[in-house]
Amino acid sequence: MKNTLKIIAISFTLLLGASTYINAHHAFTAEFDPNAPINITGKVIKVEWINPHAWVHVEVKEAGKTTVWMVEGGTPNTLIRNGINKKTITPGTVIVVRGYQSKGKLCLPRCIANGRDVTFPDGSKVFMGSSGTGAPRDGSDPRERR
Amino acid sequence: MQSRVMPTLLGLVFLLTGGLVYSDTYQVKKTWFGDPDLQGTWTNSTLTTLERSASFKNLVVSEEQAETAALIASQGNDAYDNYLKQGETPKKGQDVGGYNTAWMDPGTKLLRVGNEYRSSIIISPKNGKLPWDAKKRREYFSKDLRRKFKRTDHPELRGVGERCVVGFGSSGGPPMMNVLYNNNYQIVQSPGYVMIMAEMIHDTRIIRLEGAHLPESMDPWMGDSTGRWEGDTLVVETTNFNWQHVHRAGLRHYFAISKDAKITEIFKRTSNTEILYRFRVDDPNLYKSAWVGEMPLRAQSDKIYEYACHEGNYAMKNILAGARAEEK
Amino acid sequence: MNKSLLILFTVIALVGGLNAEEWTQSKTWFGDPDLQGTWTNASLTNLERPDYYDTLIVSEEEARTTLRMSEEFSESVDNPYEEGESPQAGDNVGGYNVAWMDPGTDLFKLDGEYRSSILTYPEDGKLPRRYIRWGLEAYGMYRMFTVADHPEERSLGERCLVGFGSSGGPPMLNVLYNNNYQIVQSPGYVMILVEMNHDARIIRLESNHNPDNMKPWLGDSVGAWEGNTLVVRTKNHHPQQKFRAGIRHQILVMEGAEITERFTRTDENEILYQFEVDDDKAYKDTWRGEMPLRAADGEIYEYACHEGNYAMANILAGARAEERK
Amino acid sequence: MSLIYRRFFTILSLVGMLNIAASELPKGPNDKPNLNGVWQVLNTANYNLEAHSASAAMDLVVGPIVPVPHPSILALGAVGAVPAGLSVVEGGTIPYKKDALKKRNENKENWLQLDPEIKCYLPGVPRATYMPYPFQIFHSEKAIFFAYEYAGAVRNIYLEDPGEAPMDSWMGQSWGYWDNDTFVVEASGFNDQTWFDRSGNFHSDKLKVTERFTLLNKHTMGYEATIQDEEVFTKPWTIKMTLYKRIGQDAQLQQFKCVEFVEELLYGKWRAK
Repeated sequence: MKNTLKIIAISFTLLLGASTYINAHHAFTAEFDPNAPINITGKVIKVEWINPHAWVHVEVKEAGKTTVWMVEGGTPNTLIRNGINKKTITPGTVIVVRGYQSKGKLCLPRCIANGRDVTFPDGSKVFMGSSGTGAPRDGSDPRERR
Repeated sequence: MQSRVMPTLLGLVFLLTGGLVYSDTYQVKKTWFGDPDLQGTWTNSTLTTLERSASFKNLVVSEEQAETAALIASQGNDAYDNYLKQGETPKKGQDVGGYNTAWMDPGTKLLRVGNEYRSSIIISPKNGKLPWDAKKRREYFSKDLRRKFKRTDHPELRGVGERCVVGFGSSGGPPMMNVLYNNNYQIVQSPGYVMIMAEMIHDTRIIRLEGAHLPESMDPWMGDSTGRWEGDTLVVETTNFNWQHVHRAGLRHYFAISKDAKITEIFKRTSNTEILYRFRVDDPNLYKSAWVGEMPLRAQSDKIYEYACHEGNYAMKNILAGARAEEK
Repeated sequence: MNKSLLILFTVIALVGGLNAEEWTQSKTWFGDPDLQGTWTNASLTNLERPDYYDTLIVSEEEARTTLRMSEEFSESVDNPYEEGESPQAGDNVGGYNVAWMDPGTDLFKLDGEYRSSILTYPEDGKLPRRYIRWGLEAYGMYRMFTVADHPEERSLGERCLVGFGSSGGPPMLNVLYNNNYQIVQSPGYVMILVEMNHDARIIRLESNHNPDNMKPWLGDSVGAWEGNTLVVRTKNHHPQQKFRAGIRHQILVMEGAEITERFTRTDENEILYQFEVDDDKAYKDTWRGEMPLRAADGEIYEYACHEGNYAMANILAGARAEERK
Repeated sequence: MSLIYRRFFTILSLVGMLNIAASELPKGPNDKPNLNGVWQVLNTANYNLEAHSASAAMDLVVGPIVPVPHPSILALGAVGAVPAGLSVVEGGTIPYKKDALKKRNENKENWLQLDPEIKCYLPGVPRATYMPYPFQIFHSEKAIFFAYEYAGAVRNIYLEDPGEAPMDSWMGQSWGYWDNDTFVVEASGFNDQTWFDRSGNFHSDKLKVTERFTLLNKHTMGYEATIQDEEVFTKPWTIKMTLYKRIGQDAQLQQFKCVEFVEELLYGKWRAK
């Protein structure tokens, strides 16, 4: 009995540790459907800069039909520290969102997706923040100390 | 009849001078902070009713008349108490009546102000009757939501006493009126306040001295009272009445106070064992003119006991359930 | 490039070193040692030592492997798709771009030396787990991330009750982002604000614990000064706060655990944060760790989690939708 | 005594009685009055900033005679009733614009659906001050920090003006300075989600609040908040009340993280059957 529990515990901690994609606040796997990928381009109509996750509302016109998507991002606090504020993303800017739709595909009031990769049409990142080394600044690296 | 609205200033003078009947030798004691001392336990139980009954022609009656009235009253009590002979059961179809008189304490004698026996609490209008304005009264009551229901349809239609919200018959006032029993009050004073507790239903009137009235949007069940001292006399002014407390029905009196009424009361200590209590009701919504009443509050050694009414109010449920049963 | 980097580091080490002796502990207006300010514990060092390190102290060279791995990881997370490529069905849905994250850019250093784990004892840098207890708890932990029957079964971070992982502690550990704390002191109190879920740990000085039946979130903390070191003892942990998992650490803290934390200011921009956990039910031995809290530039921003928690509703509604399929 | 003369005396006695000379106030950092402590109001402002009679419940529906409690809170009985209270608003009522007043009354009608307090959302400013829960002030020379028992709300009062808030938030961004012995706080950067009380009084995200904390004596503090929002009100308006300091065993903030208490309310309908 003893080692079965041991195996469970070890395997469990490994499983958890390995699944790097678990977003910290909540498991995106629980909210979004891996079999419903999306790749949409549209105009930003509003950004809800709220915790625990920011939501970018994007109006997408496809074949005459307009749907509005709510795209989930991360905590705005990290972006504030990188100089982003509520005026940075002005309504009307066109962005490309690649990610997955939520499991409950109700689209009431709006369709929901995670913003796995949010870029401008030219491919550059909408949400910049990394200090060039691909890792975002946080004041811990003495070389960056302003 | 007097002019329709007696100017308040005159009214006030009338209120104050009335005290001349009393000898001026009594020196009012002071509380520890210097206000005239009205404190103690008081009762206003008396045979005299608010309005003068037909058997009396004028306000002041002789001693003999007072004694006969007391005799008639006690005989009436006995008759009421023993309307059934030993072993006899009540007949059907009769008025169900109440309960034995031992439960009651309506008072044994007519009230005396100074050395005058009085046939009514009302002293103005002169005829000792309420100066109703029938047209205004009908108009005011027609706007009352409760008129279009049978009195057993909803709890809110019962009298305030039956609902255990405040004492029936304006026992707690204002104006404070004698009723069938528990006519007991306690007055306690502290800097800036005079508190009058009416036994029924443990209602405390906290009179703020030199206070401002509550805003119009607030209408406590017994109105909002502010007071001030005129010499040794406490003058209390009450407004902001609650529209649901308009009917003031007792067994021996009925009057009404609309929500816009203004009532001025005065409390004047006339001896160690007596306070002269006088009130004036200005209520143009219901009456042709102001009316004034006067009665003594007599010291009584007895304590005030708890009157927890709502907690044991089986009657309310029985009344409503009874009505529902009858409708089936 | 290597040589100049080396010189640069020695200079910093020296300066850092000198700095340590000269610096004298400042006091608050009422005489307590002053720990006040805004701090961060963001760093790439995790609670437990990764397998590719075998010593607590690692060379600058070895430290750079973690840095490189973190960069590669960020790169891949930030650019999951080629130009114009769309996401494929069946892939892991993943999270979001790296800009939202702020895990730290380097292993932290203490006394000028890189550390491979926060844990200092046991020496192997691994938690001394009692596997039976962990096995028993594993099922509850597993359900937290896979089942969506009831809100109360989800993790505390998802329920917005306390910050995920052990961000609020005790012990306070670094997580994926918002690793920020503010300390304010007043006579008889030390208050530590944890950015994630704006939890204010109010540590009562020279006071005794509340009764045992009161088990608040983040436990009941009392503190005392030993010289210039603040020693904080916490017990009466909330029964639902047993399991604290983030990507970078997973720990169990049973209700009866006794946790001692020590805050010692080492210089103007750094507090040495040490902790010791005694939890016989879940661990064979006590475990101790230490890490620096560095002065963070910028303020603590509001993290109003519950007020915008669409995710919880989506998770539950999603599960119901799938059941109907 | 002439009226003016008498009034002069009452003011003097009032000031004298309530506000011992500034020099005798307990001293905090930089010789300023010491705001440290656990504070709480003793009024009914959180029910309704304006004067209100006692009533059967916060959410009333039409009854046969008089309004009766909403069916879903009827079982609370007297526990759900509302105590009476005088207005804390200077001038009595809040100067709403016409359509804003209509919205406030609609809010009041639908209290159960709309009041953020029911969902345990952060209370915002100045409501956090007069919630029926205490809050603790940490007054140090480096920061002045408010920790509220209700929902673990917090406010860090910056000691210099940080400029416009980067994002709107529930508790807003505040910075403060001393005006002689009164600590003045300028708060802005609010979203439009919070209410001022349980009676639907609301604001837009243009809200600006100026608060004044004046220590009167060891155990009481005067609190004033001037509210400005051109979108909703015709002019700025001010509320005033007294904060009482808790002492002895009462002076310990407990925890009231009410998020877990509303999970059934907010997420219950999505539980697995």
